[in-house]
Amino acid sequence: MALSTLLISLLVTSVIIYFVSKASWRVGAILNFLIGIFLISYVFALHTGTTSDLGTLFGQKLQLTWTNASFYFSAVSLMVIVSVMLFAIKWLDSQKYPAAFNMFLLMMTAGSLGVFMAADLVTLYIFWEIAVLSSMLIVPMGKKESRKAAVIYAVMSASGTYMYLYGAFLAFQRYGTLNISEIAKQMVSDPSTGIKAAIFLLLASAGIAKSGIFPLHTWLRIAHGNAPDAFSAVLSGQLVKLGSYVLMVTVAVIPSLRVFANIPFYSGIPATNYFLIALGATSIIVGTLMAIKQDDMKMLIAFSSVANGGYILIGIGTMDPMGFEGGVLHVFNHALAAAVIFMAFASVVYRTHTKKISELGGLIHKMPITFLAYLFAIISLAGIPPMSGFISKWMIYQALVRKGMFITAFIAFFGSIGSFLYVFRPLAGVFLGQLPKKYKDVKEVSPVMWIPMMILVVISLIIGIWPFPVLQPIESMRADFGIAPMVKISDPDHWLIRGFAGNWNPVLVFNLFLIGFIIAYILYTMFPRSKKVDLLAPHKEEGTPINIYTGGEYIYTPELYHYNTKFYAGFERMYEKHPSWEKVLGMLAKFFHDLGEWVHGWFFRPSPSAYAFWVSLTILIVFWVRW
Amino acid sequence: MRRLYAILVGAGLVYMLFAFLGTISPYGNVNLSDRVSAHFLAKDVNSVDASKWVSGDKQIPSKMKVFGKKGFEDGSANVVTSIVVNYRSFDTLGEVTVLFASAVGVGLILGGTRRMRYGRKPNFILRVSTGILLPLIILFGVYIFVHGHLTPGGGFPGGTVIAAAVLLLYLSNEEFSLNMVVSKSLEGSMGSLYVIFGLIGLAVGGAFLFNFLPNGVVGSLFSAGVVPLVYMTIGLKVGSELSGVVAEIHEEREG
Amino acid sequence: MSALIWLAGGIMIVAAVFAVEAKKILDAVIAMSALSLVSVFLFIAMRAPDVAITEASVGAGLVTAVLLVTLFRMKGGDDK
Amino acid sequence: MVYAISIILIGIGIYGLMTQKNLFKHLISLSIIDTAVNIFIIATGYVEGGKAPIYTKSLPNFAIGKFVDPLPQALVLTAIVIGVGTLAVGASLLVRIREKHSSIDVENMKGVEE
Amino acid sequence: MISLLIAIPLLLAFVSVMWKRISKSLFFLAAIVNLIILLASWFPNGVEIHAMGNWKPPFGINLVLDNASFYAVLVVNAFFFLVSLMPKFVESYGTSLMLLMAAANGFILTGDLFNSFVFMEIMTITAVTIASKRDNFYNAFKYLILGGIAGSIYLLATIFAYTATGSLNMAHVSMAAISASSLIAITTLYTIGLGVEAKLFPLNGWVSGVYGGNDLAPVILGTSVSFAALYMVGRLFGTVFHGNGAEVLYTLALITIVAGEVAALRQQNILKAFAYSSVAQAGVVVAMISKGTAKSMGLAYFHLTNDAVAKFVIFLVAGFLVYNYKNLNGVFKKHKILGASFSMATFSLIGFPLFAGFQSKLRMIMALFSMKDFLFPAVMLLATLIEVGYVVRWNVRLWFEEETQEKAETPVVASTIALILAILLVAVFLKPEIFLNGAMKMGNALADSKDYIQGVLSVVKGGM
Repeated sequence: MALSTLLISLLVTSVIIYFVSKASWRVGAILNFLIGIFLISYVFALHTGTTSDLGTLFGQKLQLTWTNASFYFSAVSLMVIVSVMLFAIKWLDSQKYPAAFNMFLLMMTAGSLGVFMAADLVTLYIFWEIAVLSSMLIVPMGKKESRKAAVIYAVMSASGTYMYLYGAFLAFQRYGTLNISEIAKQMVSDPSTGIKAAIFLLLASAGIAKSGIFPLHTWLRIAHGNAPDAFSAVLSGQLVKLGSYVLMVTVAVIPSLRVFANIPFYSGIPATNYFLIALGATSIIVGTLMAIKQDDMKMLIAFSSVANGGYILIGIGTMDPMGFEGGVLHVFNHALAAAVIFMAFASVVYRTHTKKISELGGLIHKMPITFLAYLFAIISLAGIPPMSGFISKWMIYQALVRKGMFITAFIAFFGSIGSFLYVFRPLAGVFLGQLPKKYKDVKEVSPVMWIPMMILVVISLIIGIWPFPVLQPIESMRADFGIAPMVKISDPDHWLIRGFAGNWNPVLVFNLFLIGFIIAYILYTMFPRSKKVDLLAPHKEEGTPINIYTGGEYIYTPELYHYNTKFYAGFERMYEKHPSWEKVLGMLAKFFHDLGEWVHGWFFRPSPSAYAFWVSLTILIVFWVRW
Repeated sequence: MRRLYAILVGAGLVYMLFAFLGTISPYGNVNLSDRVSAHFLAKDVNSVDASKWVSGDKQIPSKMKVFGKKGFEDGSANVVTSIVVNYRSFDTLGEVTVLFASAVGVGLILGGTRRMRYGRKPNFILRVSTGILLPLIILFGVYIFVHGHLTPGGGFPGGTVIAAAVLLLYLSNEEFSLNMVVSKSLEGSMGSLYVIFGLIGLAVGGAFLFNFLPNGVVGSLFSAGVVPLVYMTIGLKVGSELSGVVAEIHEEREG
Repeated sequence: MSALIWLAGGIMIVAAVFAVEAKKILDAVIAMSALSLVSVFLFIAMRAPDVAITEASVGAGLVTAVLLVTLFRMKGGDDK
Repeated sequence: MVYAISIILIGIGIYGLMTQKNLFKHLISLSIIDTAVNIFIIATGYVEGGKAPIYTKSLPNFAIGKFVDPLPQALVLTAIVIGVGTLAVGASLLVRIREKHSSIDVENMKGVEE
Repeated sequence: MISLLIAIPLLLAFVSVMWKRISKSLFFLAAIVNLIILLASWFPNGVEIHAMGNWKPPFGINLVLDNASFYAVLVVNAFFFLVSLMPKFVESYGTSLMLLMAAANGFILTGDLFNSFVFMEIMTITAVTIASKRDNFYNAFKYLILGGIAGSIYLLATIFAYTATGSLNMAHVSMAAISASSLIAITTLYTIGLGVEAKLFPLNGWVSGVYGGNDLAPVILGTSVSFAALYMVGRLFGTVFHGNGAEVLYTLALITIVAGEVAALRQQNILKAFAYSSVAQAGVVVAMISKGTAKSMGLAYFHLTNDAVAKFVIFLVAGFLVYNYKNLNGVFKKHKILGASFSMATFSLIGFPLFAGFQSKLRMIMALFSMKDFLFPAVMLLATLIEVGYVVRWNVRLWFEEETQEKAETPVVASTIALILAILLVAVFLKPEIFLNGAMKMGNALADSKDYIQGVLSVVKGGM
């Protein structure tokens, strides 16, 4: 099956899925899952270099082509999507619009695959918009705030997209082609730095908007936070990676080191790349600090996505072999971790109907498997060995230190430490601590929902021990892009990842961890177990475990005494009065609204007199200009 | 302040139009031979070679007698009428349509609910003099449009005069109410008739609104082919139409 | 002739200003009708008898009638 | 000079449209502009010493310069009627506006949606 | 044959005053006859003229049917046909609609400047009549006044053209040597005179009131009439004046785009919101026309066609909703088909892939870049960004908010038409040739004034 046939039939199938789901949404969801499985096998069977025509636009061929990068990104995406599809088979019964969800999820899959396959800028744009459109229509299926979220998501995504489009056609105008590799070739020989930089930044802005890099990151909080719970997993785990892909295309497929060789900025990195790195670093700071503050667990992880998008951007932006591989590997790690975390949250919300950390607690006893999935996912997300998340971060640090970018490296370290803080907050607030009484009948979710989580966790763990299956395609990708193709980083023969300041042997590390774990477990079994005490005596009807704090006094605001309220109060106080970028963007939106009000009030609402005035004035101005 | 702005802008507009005036020939100093109307006056459009004419070769005929002669492409002595109803008859069809559209519009805008007379006691003199004048006025109106191709006037003024008669009836007679069915069907049939004249022209002469009747001697009553007929239909149509409009606005609705 | 035209023009301009600025709508309508009537003279002066007749009957007569009838329908309208 | 008169009349009409608050006045101003434009059009067809374009017994011959331009006159005939049509529709709208908004003064009209 | 396009609706309109009851059927008859006539004379690929009363141009009035006017007439009549399928919608406005149809056809087909003025006035008056439906009198009155001013200015422009060339025929005016200052006078006045109908800012004050005031006006005025008006912009500034005065149009159009979209953003009334969007799209089209090449004009009308189809659906659905529901929240849950077509149409408006708007928007941007115009695409994309904001907001509100009201009866015919048009939009995405071929032919015909002049003036006698 040709690539174009595949995508088009996927789009058509999505509409069929809608009608099937109208009859029975479960059948639709199962069909979706089967199609997903098929896609994964399809993707693994494809050979690189397969191309296929989509049609022509204005004499320009629209083409799809299958490269190592397409394979890598498609495989990661499908892993996330298929697990969510499996998850949805059960989870959808809590949703209002299951049929539309199924349809748009499949449509979005088609769009994403198309983006990764696109050989030229317009094809990329077409599938990009399909993915955005369909995901944008899933977002408002959530609770009330999600409607606004959809609008903000659409506008922010569109602002990046349209800048990209402008850049694409700027490139077309200058180089006469839309083909990405052609453009890359011509850009190297183009003498005009200004236009090249403009094209570069305009193209990158789509990725910036999509992957939630600093100036356009605010939609993540509201969209991820309010989208239907399982879909947040796709949003954060997969859709955001479309942005990373576009960033990778602009930075690596267009050989930015060679294109901008005449504007080096710092240790061989051109100013344009450095600008992106600076944005990435800002995102790490903003994402980390904001994530620490959140009480809503989904918004918390949304901000963590901002920070991790920053890591990816920094890694790719350095164009160092180590950094590039680290960044691309981080795509994989973050996709899996974020997907598992959001699915775990979706399971929690599925059972408890709340996503406020301060209203939850102690679910470890009720939902142990979900807890386990969450635990491993955050270990990966925070970058602790032996999970795979560590490896990518380690590679990025290696690159940063080698390039001598100490400020960026420091920010990256800071983000890493910050991530310990914020991932611990839901852990403590949701799974540990006291179980509120109203959740005493909560059960573990059904296997259909926890199996996908566990699969992803296991994959992540395996890759943490033996990362070479993922590193190999990345290495061939790197060779495609010509980033120091001589340098070999992964060395499966010696079980080593070779960094410049030392090597990493994941198997060894895993064994050490395993030994440590076994010792800890032995110690744990040797000492007597703690005893559980019911602390709910006087306030049974509220069901809130608060009496431990009170000395016989009645408490009027029990939620303030929940230990999870203001979890990091001291730390948060340090940056309480931080400037809010969201407010700035809000002001911008308000400015347009006010402008509209003004235009309406001055030109459209008034009496015929005013019309006559404007008509006369216009004639006069035209006359004055032309006479 | 508003007035000041208005005066400024108005003055600017006047200045602009004065500036534009410089681009056209001064008042009274027009050379008709540059314009198409020279051939309307000479009634020799059919004999002009248009492709040469547009490129500057003006084929103005020499002085010749028109009045009382036969055999011109258009037979009306009044050249304005010949333009209105023959050379640019399509404009006139449009014009009739404008009036028709506005009559329909007035009907739709004002129509709908039950009607009631607008009462104002007419005085005696008005009523008596109306009785005497009415036939004369209507006759005058008919005269105007029947002689449209000979003398100044035509369908529109004629129709208006008839409408004035109806207005007079309204003012003089409290009980009077225009029979809407009659006026509407007159209006509709006359309008259709105009289009049908055009269609007959299309069938006979191969062109819409073609003058399919023979032209007589310039200056006689039955001379200008379809022109008098068309003017008659226009006159009746405009008369009934405007009467309808007057009646429509005049009659008051309740509730 | 020229002086007459100027006179007519002057009258028209005065009538127009009056029509625009009059306090009572009725006055405005009458001024407007006067303007139309004087313009009939201009048309005649410019050798356009057809237009003159039409303007006299339609512009001065019918328009005024329609406006007046409208005005009465609105019971005197809103005085400015 | 006829041009001047008509242009000034156009200016007055526009001025009236801009300053007046009564919708009736707007209609009147529009009518003034119409008349002024008509005068302007006729003036473009005037030939010094020309006669009305009607062949009569006393004026039986065709010659350039003897008649004024008949075409603008024909156009004006149409334009006048079009003006009336507009005015009639405007007048009937005014009647209904007065009924609906209880006034035809822009500042006193009630229930005009934003 | 061509003259029948005008004569038949006119004749039936006259007849329909006598038989009010069958006016809707007559309207349907007129629409279908016109469509048949048009299908019979499919794309003439040359200049075909019909001299009225057999008076050859430039002396008499002539109708011109070339690829440009054919495509415009086809689109206009197709929309009238669609409206005529919905008798509930037409109510007692059958006669007016027939007149409007005749006027729009005449306006497009005529080759005479004054004649186009006459038809424009008919259009204005009937449009005002239609606009006054549902007691929308004040806004209709505003439109009337503005239309009156525009008409006077258009007439003045025509007279200036007449004095400069001695003829009113467009072909003759096009080939005549007009002095530069005279040309400035004429085109300035035409810019304003047409600007009102073409919805150029700030001459478009009437739009929101008229489109937002009832259900019939936006559907017909926002599609057919605006197509006719924008056709005339192309004809006059492209063919007749060879792009003179295009810079002014371009500037005004760019301001129009931004102003329209910005004003749409804050609207709470759905009809008005999309009325403003219609203003902005008119700006896009005019700006595109003002670029003056065959390609840009063709793309302009391609975009206009897509926009008109989308707007037809949007206004049809929105009009139904506004006058059947007090609160629009979540109404599409009850009207899935209407909702789906509405969403598809709005997404086409933005230019999302899978819908027709994508094809036109992308092609326009591409063409503009190849003309080295970097400002207009930026403005267009900014406008689209704003458009995304309100389009998504409306869609989300109409689909996902909690519903409050009882279900109103679904209009079967309207839903069918809306759905068919929405599917047409998808079809155009897949196969843009459906509209693009005609539009490009139109653009070529408009840009090729030599052919036009030759076609009109070389005719000795007007044929059928």
